[in-house]
Amino acid sequence: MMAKELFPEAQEIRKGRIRIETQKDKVGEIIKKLKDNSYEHFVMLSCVDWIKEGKFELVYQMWSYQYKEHVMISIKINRDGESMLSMRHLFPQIETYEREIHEMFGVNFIGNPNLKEFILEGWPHMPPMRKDFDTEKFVKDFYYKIPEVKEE
Amino acid sequence: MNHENWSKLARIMSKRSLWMIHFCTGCGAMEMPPVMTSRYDMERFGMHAMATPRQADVFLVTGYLAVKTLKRVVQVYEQMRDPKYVIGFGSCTINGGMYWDSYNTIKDLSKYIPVDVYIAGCMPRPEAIMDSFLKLFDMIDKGEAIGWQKYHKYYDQYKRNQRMAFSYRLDEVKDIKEDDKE
Amino acid sequence: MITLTIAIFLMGVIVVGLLNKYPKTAGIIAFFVSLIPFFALLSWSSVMNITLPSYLQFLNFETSWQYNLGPGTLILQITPLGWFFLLLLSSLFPMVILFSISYFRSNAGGFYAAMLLTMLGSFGILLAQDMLTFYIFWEIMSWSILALVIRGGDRKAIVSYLSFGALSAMLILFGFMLLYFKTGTFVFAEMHLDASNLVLAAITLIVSGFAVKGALMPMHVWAPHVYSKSEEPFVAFLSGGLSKLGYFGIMLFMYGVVGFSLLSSWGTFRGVPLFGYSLAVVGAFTAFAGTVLAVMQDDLRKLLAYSSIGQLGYIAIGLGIGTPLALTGALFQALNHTFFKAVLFLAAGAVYYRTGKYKISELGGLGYKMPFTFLASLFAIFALAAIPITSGFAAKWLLYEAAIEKKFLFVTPIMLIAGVGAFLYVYKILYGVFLGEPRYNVKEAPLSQLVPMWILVLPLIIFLIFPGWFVDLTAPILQGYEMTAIPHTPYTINTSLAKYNTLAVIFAFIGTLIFAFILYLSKPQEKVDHMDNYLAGEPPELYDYISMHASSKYYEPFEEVFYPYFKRGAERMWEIILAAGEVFGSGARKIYTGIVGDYSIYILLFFLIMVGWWLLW
Amino acid sequence: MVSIPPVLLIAFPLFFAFLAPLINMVSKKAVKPYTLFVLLLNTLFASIIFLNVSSGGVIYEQLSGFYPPIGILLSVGYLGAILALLINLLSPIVYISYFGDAKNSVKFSMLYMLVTASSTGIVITGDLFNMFVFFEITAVGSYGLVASMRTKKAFEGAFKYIVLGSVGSAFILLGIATIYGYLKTLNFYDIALRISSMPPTARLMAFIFLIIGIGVEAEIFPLNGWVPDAYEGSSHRVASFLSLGPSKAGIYAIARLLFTLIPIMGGFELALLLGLLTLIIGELAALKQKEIKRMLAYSSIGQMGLILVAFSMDSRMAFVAAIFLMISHAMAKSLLFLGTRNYTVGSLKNPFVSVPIFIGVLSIIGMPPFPGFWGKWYLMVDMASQGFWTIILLVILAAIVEAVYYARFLFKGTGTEKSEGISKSEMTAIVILALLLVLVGLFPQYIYAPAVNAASSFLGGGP
Amino acid sequence: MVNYIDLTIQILVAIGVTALGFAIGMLFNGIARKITARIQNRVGPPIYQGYIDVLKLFTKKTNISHGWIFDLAALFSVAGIALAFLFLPVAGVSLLSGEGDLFLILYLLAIPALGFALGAGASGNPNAAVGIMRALMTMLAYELPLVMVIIAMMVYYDTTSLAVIVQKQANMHWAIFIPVFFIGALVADMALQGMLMEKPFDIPIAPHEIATGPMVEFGGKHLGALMLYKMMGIVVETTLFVDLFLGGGVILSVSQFGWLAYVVNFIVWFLLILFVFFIALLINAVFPRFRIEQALKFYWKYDALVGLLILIWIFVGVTP
Repeated sequence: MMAKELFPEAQEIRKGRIRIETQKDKVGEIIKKLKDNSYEHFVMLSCVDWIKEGKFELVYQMWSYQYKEHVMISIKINRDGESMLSMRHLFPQIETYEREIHEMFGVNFIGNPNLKEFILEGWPHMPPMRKDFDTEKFVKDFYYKIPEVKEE
Repeated sequence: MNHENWSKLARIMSKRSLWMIHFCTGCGAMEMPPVMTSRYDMERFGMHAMATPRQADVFLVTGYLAVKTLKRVVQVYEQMRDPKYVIGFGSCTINGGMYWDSYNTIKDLSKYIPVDVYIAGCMPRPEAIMDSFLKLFDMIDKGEAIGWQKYHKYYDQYKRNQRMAFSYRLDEVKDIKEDDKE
Repeated sequence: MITLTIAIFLMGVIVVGLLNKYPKTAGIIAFFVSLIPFFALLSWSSVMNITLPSYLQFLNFETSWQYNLGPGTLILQITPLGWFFLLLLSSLFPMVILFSISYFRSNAGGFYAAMLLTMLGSFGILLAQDMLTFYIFWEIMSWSILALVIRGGDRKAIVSYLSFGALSAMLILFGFMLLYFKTGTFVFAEMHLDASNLVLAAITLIVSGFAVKGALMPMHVWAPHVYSKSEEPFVAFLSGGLSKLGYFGIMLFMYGVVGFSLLSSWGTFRGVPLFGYSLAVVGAFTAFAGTVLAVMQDDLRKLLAYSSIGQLGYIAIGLGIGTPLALTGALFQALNHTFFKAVLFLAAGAVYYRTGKYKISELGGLGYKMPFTFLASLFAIFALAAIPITSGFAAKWLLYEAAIEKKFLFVTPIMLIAGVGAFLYVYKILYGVFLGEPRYNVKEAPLSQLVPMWILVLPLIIFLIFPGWFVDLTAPILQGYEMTAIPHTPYTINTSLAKYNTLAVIFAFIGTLIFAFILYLSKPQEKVDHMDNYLAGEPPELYDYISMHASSKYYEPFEEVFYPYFKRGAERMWEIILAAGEVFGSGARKIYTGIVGDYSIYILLFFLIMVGWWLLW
Repeated sequence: MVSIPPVLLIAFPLFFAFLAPLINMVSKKAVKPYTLFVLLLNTLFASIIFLNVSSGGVIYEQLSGFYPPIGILLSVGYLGAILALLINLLSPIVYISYFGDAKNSVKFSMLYMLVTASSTGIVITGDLFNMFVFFEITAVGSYGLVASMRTKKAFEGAFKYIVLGSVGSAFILLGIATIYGYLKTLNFYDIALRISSMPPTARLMAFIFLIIGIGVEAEIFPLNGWVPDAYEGSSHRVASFLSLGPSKAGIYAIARLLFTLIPIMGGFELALLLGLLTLIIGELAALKQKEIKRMLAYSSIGQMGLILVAFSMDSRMAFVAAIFLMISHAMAKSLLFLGTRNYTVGSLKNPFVSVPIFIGVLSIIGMPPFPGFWGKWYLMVDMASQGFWTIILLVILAAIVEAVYYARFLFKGTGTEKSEGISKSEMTAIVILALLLVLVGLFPQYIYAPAVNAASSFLGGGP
Repeated sequence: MVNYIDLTIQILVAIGVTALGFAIGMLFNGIARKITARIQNRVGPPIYQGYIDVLKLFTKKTNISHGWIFDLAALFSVAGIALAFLFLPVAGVSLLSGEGDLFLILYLLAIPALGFALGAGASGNPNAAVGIMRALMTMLAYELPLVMVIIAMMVYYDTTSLAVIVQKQANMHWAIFIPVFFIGALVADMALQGMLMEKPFDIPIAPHEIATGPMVEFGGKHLGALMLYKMMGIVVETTLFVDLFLGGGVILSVSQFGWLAYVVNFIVWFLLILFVFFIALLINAVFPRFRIEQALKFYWKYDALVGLLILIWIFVGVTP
């Protein structure tokens, strides 16, 4: 069964690329249903920081080899600390994506066993990928402030 | 033959057999194969690629260094035995290169470990690398390649910079000064 | 004096048995009682024409003794061969008892009693001059070992030991009966054997009976279980000393009773009696298979057990070839094996005493915390691996020379490969247990465990420098069999093929060591602990929760290659035989159906058969 | 040396056995020491008779005034004296174990004394019918003893014993009838003299009847169906007593039949065949048996087979071997039965239990310093001198099988769990038995001399 | 009484020849890298590169050590290989080879290997332990065919002493000309490839897999000692091969020509071991690395089979 027949609210942006916008709690069963209908390849989970709307957009992307279709399930959660259910039980690799998003955006995923630090070991500041984090300023007053080795 | 020119002779002889270990952190590793194989063949200078820092003399840092990788680079550098030399490849080690504004990469390698020779270029070509080897040999002859002595002399400064980088904070260094006795 | 010794031993057994509650005093008493055979040995040293220093002249044990016992009379007399093996046992036994004084924390009374009985048994075996005495003391030794195996409390060990012990006892008994039928007397001296098939059958049975105790290949199945499931000091004495009695029996009967000339009358192969050649082939196979199996073990005691089986195979080869060179080699290997195997098992005991672990994969890095145990076992391991700087090499060298002299083209490569195979499991012990990452902070083994280990290492050093003394030591034995000792000086042995000069090796080695030391002193060095190690640059804090010890499943590629060939092994063969016995058993038990009616029918049937048989016949 | 009429050995315990109920009425507790005193006295008499016989030779005693063909004649030969001493020496020791038991039934003591007296009687009587009478008393006494446990198993075992025992005694009666029909005499030596005058068929029939009848009591192969159940059902004390008295008397009767009564042509080959069959089947059956008492029962059958093989060798050395085997079996088996009352894991922890049991097992398997070894050694030597290699092989195989299942038995006892073990008195009994085993083993020459006399006199057809 | 003059001369000769051995070893190291480079169409380091490397290693300012057992490795490896060299008849000059025989040499080769293994074990590095396991298994693998051929040779020449074998091959009766030992030489050459740890069998020192295996923690002077051991090992093993099959380089008999014979023999010996080493280098430059089970199976299946053929051939040939 193609994605469109399954979910009437799916819009087809162009041939082979479908976008579904839903709420936070319906994502789990959508992915499950797609997974059973030969959408077995979970492409990636990404996060977009809409700072003006004050929302994070989480996009779960799946691909079906049979129908050659790319489905994007996108949900919006507000930026200040709203947590999301972990989809780890459906696809194991989601755990790493969620871990990265947790480190880079600060989204908390309930049910993910190891949300510990991933790339930035011992990063004390706020998650760097958020729009309100000014990298240039950080670099200017951290890396360049580290003193040269003075040879007296 | 008194001690002074004996060590001079030793230095001259040892420069003809510098064993190399390289930490391919970034895209510089691609430049090493042509240097080792038939076209340029660094073995002409007696340089041989070694697998462990214990056996190595010269340390090639090729490419940008994330803070996490810096921790490993410092560990390898400290495991090498004196006299040891460091060659920094490409602009990333000089001033962060195209990652100048990244929150995660260090900007200047010489703040953390003493670097003897820098090779400019966003990944220098093999000829540049061979030239840097010759430059290193001259410095060793003239006794200028004293990076490893600098590391001992200013050990606390280097350690302070390293801890600052690892903890991503400038102020953090003050309270744990006393435990750092070389 | 011999009656006094036996009486003191028996009283010792009873006294020590009762002192179960206080192991320390029992151990000390057992130690003093265990010194008596050593003094007996010294007093009889005139047999080996060694003149005693004056202050030891007071010992005058009489050399022979008879005890009338109903029909048979027990005849005990000291012979050069008996003296040699008594040297091995009586110097090893006190050390083992000294070790076990501090080893046991509770109920050690039974242990000392059984050990004294074992020593009494072997004391009698070595002096026996007739088959009845030999058999009696052989059985006393084997069932006192059974008592010790029961203390170990492992089902497989007890059942396999007792069934193989009974098998070997009955083989020997059957062989004795054949000889008695042939010669009409039990005493070795009076037996005049001729080259009939009956005597050949008897000797084969007797030798195979002894082969069970010496753990030759098809009959070795009991050894790994018993060695790995009993207490360490006992296993050190069992594998170090008692397994030699099997070979003492083989040598006594092959060369003492039957004699080389009679042996070769049953056909020879290149000057070596066929009987001996087959023993050599079995020995070679045992050496090879024992070594390969030893490499594959993870349990330290099992590994030492199989290595012991392998090394004993060498002695069988030496006894098989039968030339003076081979016999000297075999006896030298027996001496070495006694001491280095005892040291290794005692070291395993000390390791168990401190860490309570046996598996090599769980041990590691004990060499730093237990340096003396490590050094003693290092020297024993050098002797086991036959490194030229130890006496182990001289023994194996003699065996190789003997094999080449007799042009054994197929046995010698197997021997050499078994020798090289020894390096593999030897290093597994060294790395797995002593070197590598220090994982336990334990104290050094107590002094009363270290002293015996180091005393047992001494003979390996003495005969390292002067192998010639050993050849003098065994010359009287060879004279007993009308063979002349091999030409030798105190520090060189030369055979028809080549020369081995120990002093040359030692001085050259010292010279080169000095040269290397000068090189080594060129620059200072700083000690760095195992945390500062190259692990692809990983930061040190990772090391404390990942173990850097690579000793579990150490020789996995080796196992992949050899396991298919050794999967079945001899153990299954014996299990099949036992199963067959059980099938008969169940058949027999079915007869006893438990219903009275059947039994009365049996009686009726029996009556009819009897009458029928009478009518027909 | 004061000489005691042998009849005292039988009459004395019988008399006091029937006196026991009176003592019981006087005071319940006095019964046990009283019985023990009686048994010890009997042991004293047996040893005096043994010394008289070994110094003076066979003692005859005429009972009730009539002359031999009619009157009962007691003839204590060398073998008879040894066995009498054995039975009477061991029965008080086994009885000591009864002190620890809470139960105190006077009937048990009465039966105990009765069976001791009757089995001694079998051994020293010279008259066939008299032996039959004593057989009956032993059998009846044993039925009572086996049933004394009053459990379901005990009654089942006793029932089987009664059925087969009565079939056996019927056959003995038939045998005696045929003999008496032709020879009009019941005295052993009289029968031995005039047996040739019987027609060969009648002689053979008598032999068959007697061998079946006595065979049941002597646990020979086809006839010993009752043994496993009887031993398993009876209590440990009774089982050890059974393996002590009645079974020894049974085997003695078989020997008497083979050597003196009817030495027919194929007699020894038949006995050898039966012996070997009993040995092999007994040992193999024990191999599979998991339950301790049944295993020991099968092992007893095996030992009986071995003794029969020794007797059937018909040579002096084998006869001596048989005597040693009997002594070893009596002591060691009773020791094992007593020692394994509630034999569970860990019951070998207490040295006073584990060492005697270990000695018992070693003596049965035939390990050197114990009588079992001397028996097997002399048997082997004798068979070797006659060259019966197949039989030696079979005996050796049996010994190996024995070793295997005794190893399992010993292992069952090891372990560290706490087990309540056995009572103090049983412990003293097995320690004394173990000491006896060690003494006989270490100094066999004191048993060897009388055994040789017994062998030479018995083989000649004499007492 | 041993006259001391003769003894001192002998000692001096021994020291001289050993020093020569080490020098040739270092030379061979340079030659090996040069030839491999030239095969790979590279310029390659100068011939005297070996000397520079060793000097550099011994002039390193700081050295680390993991305890006295770790240092033992450096001592035992250099001492052991020098000891093995002393017992080898080198170009007819028998230093101590009269005192020991071929079995002694085989076991003397084991001392440095075991000492080196001890040191590697003491370093506590898992790479080292895996490396040693592979080294010991390779040794077990190549030992079987090698030992078969050696025993066949011993039985054929009816002696176990290498010096006597060399004498018996005097004036061009080289063993390699005998057909059975020609095949034997092939088998032994395969084993030599394993002994020298050249490419197909350099499993223990696999730089890409286990970071130079046992030598992971060896730096500075320890690595210098091990380099000396490796270089001297090349000389010892090739000399062993030359002594066994190519007459030990003895062309002119010393009695007739005196000093000239010594010089000529040394040159011939040098050329022969260079030739043998050259074969090994050719194989080394071309072959990829075996896995350890493949190496064991290769030696114990194919090589040992040929060894067995040789043994049977000798067994048939030699009169009982």
